[in-house]
Amino acid sequence: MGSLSSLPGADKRDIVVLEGVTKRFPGIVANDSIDLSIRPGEVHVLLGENGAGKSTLIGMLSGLLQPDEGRILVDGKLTQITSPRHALALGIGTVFQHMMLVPALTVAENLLLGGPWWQRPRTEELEARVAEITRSLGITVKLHAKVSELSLGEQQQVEILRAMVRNSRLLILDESTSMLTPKGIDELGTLMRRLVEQGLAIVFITHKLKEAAAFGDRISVLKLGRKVGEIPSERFRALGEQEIISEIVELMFGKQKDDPEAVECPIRTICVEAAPLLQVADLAVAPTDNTPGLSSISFDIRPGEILGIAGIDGNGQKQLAEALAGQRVATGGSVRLEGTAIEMLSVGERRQRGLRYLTDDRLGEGTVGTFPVSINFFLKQVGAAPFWRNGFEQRAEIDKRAAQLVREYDVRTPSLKTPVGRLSGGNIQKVLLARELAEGAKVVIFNKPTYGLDLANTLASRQRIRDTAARGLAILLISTDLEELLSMCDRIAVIANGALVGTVENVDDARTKVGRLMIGLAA
Amino acid sequence: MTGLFSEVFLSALMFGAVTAAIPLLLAGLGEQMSEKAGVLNIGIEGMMLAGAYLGFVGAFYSGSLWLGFLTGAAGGVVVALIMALLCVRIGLNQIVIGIALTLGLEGLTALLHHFQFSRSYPRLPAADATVIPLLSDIPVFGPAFFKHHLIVYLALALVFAMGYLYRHTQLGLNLQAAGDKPAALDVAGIDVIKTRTIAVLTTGALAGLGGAYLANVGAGLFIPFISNGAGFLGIVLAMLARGRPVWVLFGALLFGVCLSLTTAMQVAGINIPTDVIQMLPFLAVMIMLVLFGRRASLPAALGIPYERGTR
Amino acid sequence: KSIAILTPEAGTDYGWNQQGIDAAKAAGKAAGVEVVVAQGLGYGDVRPTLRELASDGASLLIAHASGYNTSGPEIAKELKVPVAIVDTPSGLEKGLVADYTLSGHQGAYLAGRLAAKMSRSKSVGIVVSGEPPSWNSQSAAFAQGVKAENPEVKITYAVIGPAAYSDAAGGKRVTESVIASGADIIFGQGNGSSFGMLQAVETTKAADGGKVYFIDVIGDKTPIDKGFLLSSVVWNIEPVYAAMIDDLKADTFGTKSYSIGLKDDSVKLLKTAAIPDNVWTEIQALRDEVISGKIPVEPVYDAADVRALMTSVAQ
Amino acid sequence: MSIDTPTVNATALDPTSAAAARRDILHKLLMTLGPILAALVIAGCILLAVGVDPLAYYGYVLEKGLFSPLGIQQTLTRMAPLLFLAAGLIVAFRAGTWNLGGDGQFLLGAVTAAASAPVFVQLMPAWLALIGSFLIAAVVAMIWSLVPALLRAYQGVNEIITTLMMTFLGTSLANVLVKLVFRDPGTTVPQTRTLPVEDRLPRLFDTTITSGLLLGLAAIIIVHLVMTRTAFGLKLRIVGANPRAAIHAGLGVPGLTIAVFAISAGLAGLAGAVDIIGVQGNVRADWNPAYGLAVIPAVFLARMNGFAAIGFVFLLSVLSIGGESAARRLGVPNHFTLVLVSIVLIVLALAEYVDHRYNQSRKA
Ligand SMILES: Nc1ncnc2c1ncn2[C@@H]1O[C@H](COP(=O)(O)OP(=O)(O)OP(=O)(O)O)[C@@H](O)[C@H]1O
Ligand SMILES: Nc1ncnc2c1ncn2[C@@H]1O[C@H](COP(=O)(O)OP(=O)(O)OP(=O)(O)O)[C@@H](O)[C@H]1O
Ligand SMILES: [Mg+2]
Ligand SMILES: [Mg+2]
Repeated sequence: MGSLSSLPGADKRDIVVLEGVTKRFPGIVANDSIDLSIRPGEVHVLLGENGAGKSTLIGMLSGLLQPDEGRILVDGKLTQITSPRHALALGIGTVFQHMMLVPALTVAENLLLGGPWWQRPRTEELEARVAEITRSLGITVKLHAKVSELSLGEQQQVEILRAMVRNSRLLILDESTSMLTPKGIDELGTLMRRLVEQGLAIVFITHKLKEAAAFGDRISVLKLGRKVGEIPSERFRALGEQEIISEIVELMFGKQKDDPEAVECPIRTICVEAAPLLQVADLAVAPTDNTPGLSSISFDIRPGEILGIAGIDGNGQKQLAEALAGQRVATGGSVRLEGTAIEMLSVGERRQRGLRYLTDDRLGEGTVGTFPVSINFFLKQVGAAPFWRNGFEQRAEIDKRAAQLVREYDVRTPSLKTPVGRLSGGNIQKVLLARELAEGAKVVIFNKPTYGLDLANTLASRQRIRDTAARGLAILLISTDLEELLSMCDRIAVIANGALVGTVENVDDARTKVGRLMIGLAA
Repeated sequence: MTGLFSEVFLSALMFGAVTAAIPLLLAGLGEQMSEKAGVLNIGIEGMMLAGAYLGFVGAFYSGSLWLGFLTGAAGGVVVALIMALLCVRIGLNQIVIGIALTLGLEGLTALLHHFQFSRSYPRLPAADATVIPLLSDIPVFGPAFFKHHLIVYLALALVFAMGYLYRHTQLGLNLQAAGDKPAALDVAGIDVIKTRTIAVLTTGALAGLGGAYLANVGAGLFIPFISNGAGFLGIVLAMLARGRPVWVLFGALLFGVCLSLTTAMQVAGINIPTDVIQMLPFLAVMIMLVLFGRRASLPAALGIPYERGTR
Repeated sequence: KSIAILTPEAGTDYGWNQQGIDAAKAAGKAAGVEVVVAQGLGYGDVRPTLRELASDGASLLIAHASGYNTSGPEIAKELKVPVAIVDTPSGLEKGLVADYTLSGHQGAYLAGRLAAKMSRSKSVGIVVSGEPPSWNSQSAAFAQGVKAENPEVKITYAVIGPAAYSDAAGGKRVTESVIASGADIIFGQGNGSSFGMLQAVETTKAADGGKVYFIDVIGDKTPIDKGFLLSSVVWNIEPVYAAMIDDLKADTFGTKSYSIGLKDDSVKLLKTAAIPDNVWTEIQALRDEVISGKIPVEPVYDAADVRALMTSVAQ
Repeated sequence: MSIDTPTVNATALDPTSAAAARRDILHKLLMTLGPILAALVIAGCILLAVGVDPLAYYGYVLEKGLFSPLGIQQTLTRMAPLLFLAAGLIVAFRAGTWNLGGDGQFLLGAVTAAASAPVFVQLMPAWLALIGSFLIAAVVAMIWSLVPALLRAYQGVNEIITTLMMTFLGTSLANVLVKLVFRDPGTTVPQTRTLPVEDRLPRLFDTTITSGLLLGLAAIIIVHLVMTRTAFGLKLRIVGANPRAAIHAGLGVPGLTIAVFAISAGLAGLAGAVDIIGVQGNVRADWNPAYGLAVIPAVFLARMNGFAAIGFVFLLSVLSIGGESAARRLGVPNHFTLVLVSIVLIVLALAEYVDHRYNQSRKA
């Protein structure tokens, strides 16, 4: 490998340079001739819609994938990053979008993974190191808890910690803020700043433009696998937040809009006298080894109303959703739909009565990854007419309707036969949305409906939820994103330790009230 | 009837139980390692047969049992190498290859035996025992447990060595990660394929050793199909043990004891048809399964080949 | 004209299969007919092989396993080819099906007498890998012989274990236990597992520190003996097959059952160097008494009856 | 990126589909025959090593297993129980249930069919008697699978362990039943009463092929259609592919799990029955053809597709019938057939992998 320092565009300061990198998957060009340079002392924000190819790019930097074309320079030298081990040796540490921890091992064991095989794991050394890092980070991690017992948010913290423990020169964070609380996000921002000041390079992927503007030094935007623009650091520093956001929006969507996430305050009138569609009283669920229980949860939702559930991840949100949907056994309390008790009904029966549940675990339970997109639209209707008649599958009907839904919800898929697991997260989410909002819905539970979605999809999904409510459905919206709740809900309840600690009408000072409830103060 | 259950007879029964348990123990420990690392090794019966045959050949021609154990383990490793190549490296279906290997080695070893030994049926001299001083003087138990070939004690030591390995070494962590979430191991910088290969080869070595013990010490000779399903029992033991080597030991001993019990009951003249008595060990395990089997947690990625970067 | 013999295992077992094949070859040679050997067919469905051999022109099919006694007559009727089967005296059919139910019980009786005479510990063992009728009759006769010689001698009876036909290690283990219970002579019946029994006898000392002896059945394991073989109940099936060929020629095939016995030496006790001459003389005298009917030896085929015999002996 | 708008062409069959389909079939044929040829070469080397002419051996395999009228009849007859077993395994494997207990279920089905059929034929018309025996065999096998099924459905106990154990137990139990309960008092040989040849399943036309073959073919085709074309089949496949998704979708997973075991075991029981009622006529003690072990890989190689499975079962039958004959004629022990089958299975698996890889790289 000769010296390539004379290459055009290569800057001595760059740790990593990508030149014309292309990656193809069956039926798709995920990265199309991408050029990118990554420098120490900079947070390089990578933006792009779902499926734009961000994670694929990261995969090549971290040794998981090999580019089909193009080349990667590390410290100015042409380098083939052949394995994750190689990437680590080069000082490239990655926090992946999908959890990369071993659930059966403890946090400490996960952090120790990767040491020389003959050694005893060096627990003491690790503990000291972790103590040092967490102190400067201001977070706490339970080193001896099993990963499977942690909430997704906690797991994400562990992953960030792991990248830090490894002394990386280049830290890559793929949607690492998606599971953090607003406070956590701010802290991560501060941390990134401190790290780049120490000379690290950071690649930061997010869908939230505000984060991009607040934490970044340089922004690259991907679209449909191509890099469509870059805001270099000089320009970045010169612009204000609003200007940056509008510039990004222009790059991403080619349209002008000031702050796309700006709250359009809900101006819906809900008939106060209308009988509640969903009535929950004293719902209780027993805790298990690794999940919190629920105690005396009570609320009503009227037709057309959106009730938000705010709270830090892992406080019983999932248990609540599952107990309502019938997937988890309730130990007490009642659930009424249109006045009739449904707590004794099975998942399928509840669905038939119009209760819908959009899960936050798209791949784990929402879809069957190896099945085609078309079938995944109807997973919850197997056997129902017109897609099945006398138990026999009606392929034409299924494909016709699936094609319609693909178009309607803008699902980006090579074909209806593509296994759904191959789609990017955002597109899988669209499949779920399409499925749950189909005919007959009366009450819909959304669990983190926009987690991992790009801006356009997030906005579209939110609009769909609002439209759904406008059709007179009752909506329960569980989210860790406070902005989202504030922009959508009529009322917001706060959950903590498996109990509702208060409910707030979404009017002017709701933000502070919810915030106070979330940190354990009275509203 | 008191005379029937003399001290000598009782210790012979228990001695027999231990002898019968050792091949199962080795197979079970081996299978456990593969399973931990995420490979369902159905070919273990074939590995045992290869070990039994080559182990016998080695011991017979060299006159040294130790050399026999070595060639037996090597035989197991050779078969495991095929398994590792096909199932770990290029990700072929583990059940297909496992069964194919078992069938193939049943045939191959029977074939070789036919051409080589089927007129002479050579037999090895008795395996010399390492007598553990003091302990072997305990009545009944002494001769049953402390007068075995050295390899038996080594096998027992292996149980604890493996326990230590799984709990207290980096390799132990790696193996568990390879079976539970290989992608996480991969991004931690450890080669999943290599880790699993090592696990499968170790399985081969242990199963081969178990086969060699079965042929050289257990029977003192090789005949076709000598393993008689011991490999499949090893799979069951490994799955029952939930990752803990001592449980493999307990399971293997349970089997050995049940086998000896059937002999004891017959010798005692208890008039139950033998076919019924012979169901005993399997019934015992089935009952254990019904009682304790719940959520026998197997590694999440068991049986799933790993390929980097696929989703 | 040719005859064919079908055996479940290879004819190299110094036992049932080898005796059958060797006898068929010898009888064929004597009668001047070709002999086709189909060995190692297992215990599954042999109809395909029977049909094929018949279509290849065999004029007699010897189905040399009790497992073949359903398919044998069926194919005989289907293809009109004479078939000889075992263990089914009631299955005779003129011109089509002949039966040769072989039992070495007379010889096993003598073996029992021999064992009781020679046991130093006054304790003998019977180890079997399974309980098919032909083995049961020998186990029972052996026990009767022991009891007739010396009612004081203890008999230990053990069946090896699940699917024990190839369980050599099981054979060794069980035999060792039986030796530990005091036996110094083992009467063993088994296929592959009998080599495990032999191995146990060779490597285990009796309670008095002396040799343990082995009594084998059907075949003659002298060529592979290391000095532990006391005797064997040897079967010679050649006269049976010769008679069949004669009957076939005389058109009387399928009209009678064939059997073996001490009388024509088709069952005989093997004389080895381990048997003292005076004992052997006594045994020969007993042989004559059995032949003359002075000592009646009735075959016992049922496993439960065999067991009952053992218990009563043991007490 | 190649797709800007969602391309929805799954339904629109391309116009050249007839030609494409033909090419596809040709390709599949090539990808099956090629590896078999390669496997024969490898196995041939072993034959050469033991001093046997491989060409002569294969000549006999083909002649005696496939091309002689007698051979092909035997081969087709051998297929009947294998087809039922394969059908049962397809259901189980598609539903993600590793039923490795086929042999025990098979034997219990066989024993109960053998015990009941001779009695039934004396009490009722033959066709009714046979149906009755088939039913009993299926039900007994189903009941035998109940323990693993319940343990799996309600306790989450892995079925590989339980079915393996139950198969060990089932084999012993079948023996006990033959020797102690259903034994034919008319003979010293421990076996069940024999069903007279004329009461067995009729043979096809003027051949020795059992009509069990047709039943087997029907079973496997029905299973294939149910699994791929019906709502019930889809439900089973969902449970198999992602049990959590099945719960989320509101499927009654425990019930479906038990149904899978019942169907799979029932078909294994029918396999036993069809072998007894069609061919054997009775069950002897210690009889265990262990068909299950060879059929499992065949079903995997067929990717759990019923039609492909028919092909693989046919191949297995040719090898076992032809191999037995060839081995006898050339003085090789019959065990060589096992080696041959093993090599064929491995090479086929390898070929499939290579093909898959090639396709992928072409599509990318
Ligand atoms: N292993 C794979 N096999 C097939 N297609 C893949 C694979 N990995 C990614 N893709 C496809 O490549 C495209 C880019 O995916 P990628 O995960 O990089 O998107 P992304 O920008 O990270 O999206 P998101 O914001 O949803 O995470 C998607 O269309 C995806 O379906
Ligand atoms: N000799 C060995 N014995 C047992 N386990 C080993 C041995 N060498 C490596 N391993 C294990 O193999 C797996 C892969 O090892 P890894 O790639 O870290 O090995 P390495 O020795 O560092 O290799 P390399 O020299 O190729 O970098 C790990 O689980 C490691 O613990
Ligand atoms: Mg991504
Ligand atoms: Mg995503």
